[in-house]
Amino acid sequence: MFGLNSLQFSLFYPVLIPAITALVVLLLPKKDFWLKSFISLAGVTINLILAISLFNKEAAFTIPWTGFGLNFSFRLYQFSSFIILASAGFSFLIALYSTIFMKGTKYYVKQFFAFFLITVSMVNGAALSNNLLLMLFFWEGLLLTTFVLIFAGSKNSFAAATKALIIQAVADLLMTLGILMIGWQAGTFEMDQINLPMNYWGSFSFILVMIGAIAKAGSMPFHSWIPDAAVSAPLPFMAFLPAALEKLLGIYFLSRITLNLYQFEPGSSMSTLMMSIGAITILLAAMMALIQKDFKKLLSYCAISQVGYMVLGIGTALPIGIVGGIFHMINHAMYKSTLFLIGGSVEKQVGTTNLEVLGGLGRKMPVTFTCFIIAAAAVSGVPPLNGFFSKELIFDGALESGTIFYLATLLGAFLTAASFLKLGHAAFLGKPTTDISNVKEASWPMLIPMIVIAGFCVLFGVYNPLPLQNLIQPVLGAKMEGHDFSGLPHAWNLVIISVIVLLLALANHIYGVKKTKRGLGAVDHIHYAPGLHQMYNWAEKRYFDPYDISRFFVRILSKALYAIDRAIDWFYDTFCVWVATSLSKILKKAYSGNFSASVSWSLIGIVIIIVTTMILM
Amino acid sequence: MNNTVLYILLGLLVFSSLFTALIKNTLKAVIALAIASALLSIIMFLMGAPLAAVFELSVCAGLVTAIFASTISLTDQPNPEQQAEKNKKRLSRYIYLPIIIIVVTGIILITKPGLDFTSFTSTVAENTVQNTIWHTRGLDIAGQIIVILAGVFGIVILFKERSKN
Amino acid sequence: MLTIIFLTVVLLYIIGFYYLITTRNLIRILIALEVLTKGVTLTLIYVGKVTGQMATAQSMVITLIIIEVVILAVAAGIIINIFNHTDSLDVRKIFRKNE
Amino acid sequence: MPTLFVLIPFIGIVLLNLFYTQGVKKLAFGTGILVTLLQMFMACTVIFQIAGNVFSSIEMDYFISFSIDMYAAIVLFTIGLISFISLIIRRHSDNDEIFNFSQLIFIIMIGMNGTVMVNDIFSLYVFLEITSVASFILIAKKKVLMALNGSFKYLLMSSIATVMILTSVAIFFMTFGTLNYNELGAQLSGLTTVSTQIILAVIFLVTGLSIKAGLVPFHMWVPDAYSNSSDSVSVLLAGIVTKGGGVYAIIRLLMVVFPQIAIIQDIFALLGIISIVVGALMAIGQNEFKKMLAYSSISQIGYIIVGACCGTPLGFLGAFLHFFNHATFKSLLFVNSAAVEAQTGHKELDKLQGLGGKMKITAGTSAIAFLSTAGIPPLSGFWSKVIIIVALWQCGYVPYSVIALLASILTLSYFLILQRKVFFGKPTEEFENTKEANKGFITASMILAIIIVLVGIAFPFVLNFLKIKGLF
Repeated sequence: MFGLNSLQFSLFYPVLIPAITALVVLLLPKKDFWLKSFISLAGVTINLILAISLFNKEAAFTIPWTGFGLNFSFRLYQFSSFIILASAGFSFLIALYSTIFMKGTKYYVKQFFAFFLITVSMVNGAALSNNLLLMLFFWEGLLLTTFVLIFAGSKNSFAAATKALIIQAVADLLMTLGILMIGWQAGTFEMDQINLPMNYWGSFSFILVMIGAIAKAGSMPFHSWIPDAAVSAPLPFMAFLPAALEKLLGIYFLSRITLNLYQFEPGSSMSTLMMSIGAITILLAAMMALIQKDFKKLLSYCAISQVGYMVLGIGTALPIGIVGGIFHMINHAMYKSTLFLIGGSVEKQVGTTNLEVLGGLGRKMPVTFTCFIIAAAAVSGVPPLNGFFSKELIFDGALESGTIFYLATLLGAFLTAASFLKLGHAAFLGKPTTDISNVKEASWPMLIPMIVIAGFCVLFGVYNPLPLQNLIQPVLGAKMEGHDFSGLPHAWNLVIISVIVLLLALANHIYGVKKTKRGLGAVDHIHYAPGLHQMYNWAEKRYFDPYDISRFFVRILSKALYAIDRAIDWFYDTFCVWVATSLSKILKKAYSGNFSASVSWSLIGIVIIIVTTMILM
Repeated sequence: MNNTVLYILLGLLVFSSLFTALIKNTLKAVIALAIASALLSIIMFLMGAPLAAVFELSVCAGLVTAIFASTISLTDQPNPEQQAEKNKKRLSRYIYLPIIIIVVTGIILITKPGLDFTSFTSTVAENTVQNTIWHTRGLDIAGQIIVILAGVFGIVILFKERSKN
Repeated sequence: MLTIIFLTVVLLYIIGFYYLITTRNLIRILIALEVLTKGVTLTLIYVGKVTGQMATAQSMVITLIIIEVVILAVAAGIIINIFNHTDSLDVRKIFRKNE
Repeated sequence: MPTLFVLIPFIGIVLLNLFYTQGVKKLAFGTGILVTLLQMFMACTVIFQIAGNVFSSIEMDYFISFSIDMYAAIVLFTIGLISFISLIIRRHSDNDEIFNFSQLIFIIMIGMNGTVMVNDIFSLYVFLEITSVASFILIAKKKVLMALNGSFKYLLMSSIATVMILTSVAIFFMTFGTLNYNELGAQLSGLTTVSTQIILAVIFLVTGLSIKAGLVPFHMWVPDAYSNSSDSVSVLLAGIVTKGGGVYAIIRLLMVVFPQIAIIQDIFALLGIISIVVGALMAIGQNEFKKMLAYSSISQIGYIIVGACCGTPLGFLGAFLHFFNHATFKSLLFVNSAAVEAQTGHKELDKLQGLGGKMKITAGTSAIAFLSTAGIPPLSGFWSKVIIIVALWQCGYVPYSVIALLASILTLSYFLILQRKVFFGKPTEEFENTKEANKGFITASMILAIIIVLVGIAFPFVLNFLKIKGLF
């Protein structure tokens, strides 16, 4: 069909099958929960099988569509097949988890599953498309699904959903502009034909496109919707989109633009810009994560700070940094979704995620606790888990690019470790404030995804050549010549420094616990440190949230514009209508309807036509 | 000589047309129209179009007059008093017509506007009327058949259901 | 010759249109249309004469006459139907009754 | 092939009259459907057969020359489609009259097809008259006073048009000795200076056709004729009769006979713009469903004329696409108005309210149609309007293109008024028991709505196809 062979045609399946399943789910009656979840599960399973079968294959085709550079062109190659496989794996596990989690909740189940599947379809489409405009279509589709999925949480989540929509829409608008500029500069929208120099206009479009990519990944300053969504959206959503799939897609596109679309050199101003964004994101988000008193919010701030590592790693433009960034992306997706899933089971079993209340769950939920330990250790960068290796690579790249970035990453690692020690201590050890005697271990369909992903965390750490040599290093292509970053870290002195940082974090934790006698208070001495305290207060009051700042300004602006708006409104509503109706009345009078009037009108018309023609001649 | 007769006939044509407008009685107006038709058919004959002249005479002077007459007889006239009152107003509306006619006549006679002609006497003269009608303009004949068909339907539809009311 | 024919045709048109606009009797409207048709017929015949293509002109005139008669018949039917509604041939009655 | 388009309806008439019995209704309906379907099929065949440039056409010499080019084939298809829709509606609303009705439809089809394919100005007049006579009868057939009034007014205006057209025929014949389109076009393009008498002839001709097309200021008969005739007839009239008769002939003449005379294009572009604006303004003030649609038709016909007046291939393309689109969506709106009137018994917008919940299909399809009329993407009307506006911009009528763009806001506004009054809100007590319209209306409106949506969505492919065929 369309002159494609079967492999080329099979590229449509990852986009079509989830979408069709979603339609089926939407058409199902409201009550039947199990059928819906079963069908969704079947959809993602097929998607997973497809992704495995497509893995490491090469195929590409282009169907001309309209004449404006928008072609229907898909390209499957090493990187995109890897993204599709990862997203398929995550969506399968999270769908499995959701079947239990969503049962009997107040959430809109049907919409959740349907848009879950559409999201999978959109991510696959965006990863496969080789045309920037086509990709933009899928990219914007994700905007919609994000909105609906947050909205599926409860009726109160409308504000959070709108916030997410607006922030991402602004970023996407900038990205659209950037893509149009790329098309103008390169004369094509086909990704594999673009290789732009980083000149004046090139830098400009690069910044615009980069904003789109890092906003999708959730970097600062486009992050502020994630903590809000964490509170109101269903937890599987958090594990699914902000923790896993959006990171995958955002970082995928970021690597594409840095690796393929632009001639992105180390040491260039763009590289410094990206690294600065990364460093600031790491530090600020980690600082915010440190003081959170809610399981989900802490995780979401931590997720933002980890994005900083990826952006910084890719921003170095050095092979080691890029490999580290991409490796960190997949690692982060794994442990952060595990953590969100753990948060979900805690919420499901205990009924709350407030750390002030929680405690001592370690004994009640041993499997969950074990998974938490693995994931938290991975996120903190404890050897020999996967997070350790990817962070080491980024540290290495950062040190090569500038000492200040290295210091920022180290400080970030310290803060991350400290906040997770606090989180683990508060939630799973210590004494609870509520009655947890009836709390049981979560059921197996919820545990399996956690265990599987945690297992992968260990596997990717202990045997890191598997992901590095098979998945990530081929992506860089020619840049990788002569390098191999798999196996043990090469720079032992950096490892020693990281370990010292981790030990410092532990020491800090012990000091804090001793001082306040409880796990949650472990970082209070930082929280209430002079100077920082005021800053934290302001941050909690959202003085630093770009969304709220702009909302404030927009409100002033809107008041100022109100008067003008009224005038314009009057112009349209009253004046234009008045003109139109009165003209209409005049015309109606001129047309009296009887025969002689119509004949005379036509004759007058003819005479006028003849006279004007004669004059014009 | 020939031209003089033609001019007189043309003058009569205009006058009888004017009469159709000015005359009070509708039936008389129809008769004036029939006279105009007859004059036109003579003019056509003099100009060398005998076939069309016959059509003009039989159809326009005959059939059309019959249609008008039957229409008038089917629609009763309003009573004569009203008619007379109307006619007084009626004439006043037509008072401008002769003036316009005189002015236009004057203008045209003075300016004598010229027109371009293309003469084909040598090439096409051989064609007889029958040949032309049936061959070069055969489509029009087909059109006529269908128009007549439509007219038949029209008369059937418009007159037939009158009895129902 | 040309001037006279031109004059006649123009006068016929003027009479026809003036008549058409001023009259309020439905049948007289039709008569006015007939007057206009006379003008057209005369034009076509004269054109046929001066260009020497009298055959074509004659066939056109015949077609014209037939079509006019059919239109006239249909118009007469409509007028009779209107008369059935308003009991009058006055144009203004149609609109007055409608209001 | 071209003769078949005229011959098949004629055979239909003969057949019907040969087998005339009292129970002839089914036969009449069946023959009508068959003939219209055949016409659509043949038009499709022609569309796919024709290759090469715009002016390549299938011609035949016997009898007299008929010719079909790509555009003519599109128009023929439209004629078949709208006649088909009209027959379906008639079948379900007023089945008693179906015998005479289908015969008259055949006559109209003969007239229209002839007008479309004809190659000679006088024959154009003959076929126009065939269409007109049949239309007079169809309008007057309802025998309501206002219908008779509309019919008579149409007749009157049409006779004036006859005088105009024949005068110009005489002048052309006198000047060039021929009436054939191509020969006239060749002779006209050979002229160095265009004399006054030719300009006069052209103006008379196009003005006569404008009367048939209902352009402002010759539009007086349009609202009366459209709004007072019975449902199926108004669909037919709005869909094709005015356009197939007047508008198509104007475009064809502008395209083939006098593309060189720029002043005519200027004048008629101005006329078209006036029609657009005046039609839209008049539509705002109407309180009757069908009258509003009638004025909207005037405005949309203005778009077609303006597009054709550009004289560029893009302009003609836009004009013909709008021709087809307008036929579909305006017919759909007339079908909807008829459905509303049949179900509630009201014509006036003020008396209607909240029918959206009661007549879902009617409301939905009319929303599609009006969005398409106002040119909202991705419906079909959007594309043709865009092409027309772009063509206007390209050929230098920049202010016209701006006005055309602004007028679509007017279009949107009057249709919003209509929708709000008729379909939105809560139904009053009077309409509590209103039901959906009958099968005929629903089938017709669904068919048309599907066509509108499909053409809109598949438009890039349509354009591509036409591009391959070399239309622009």
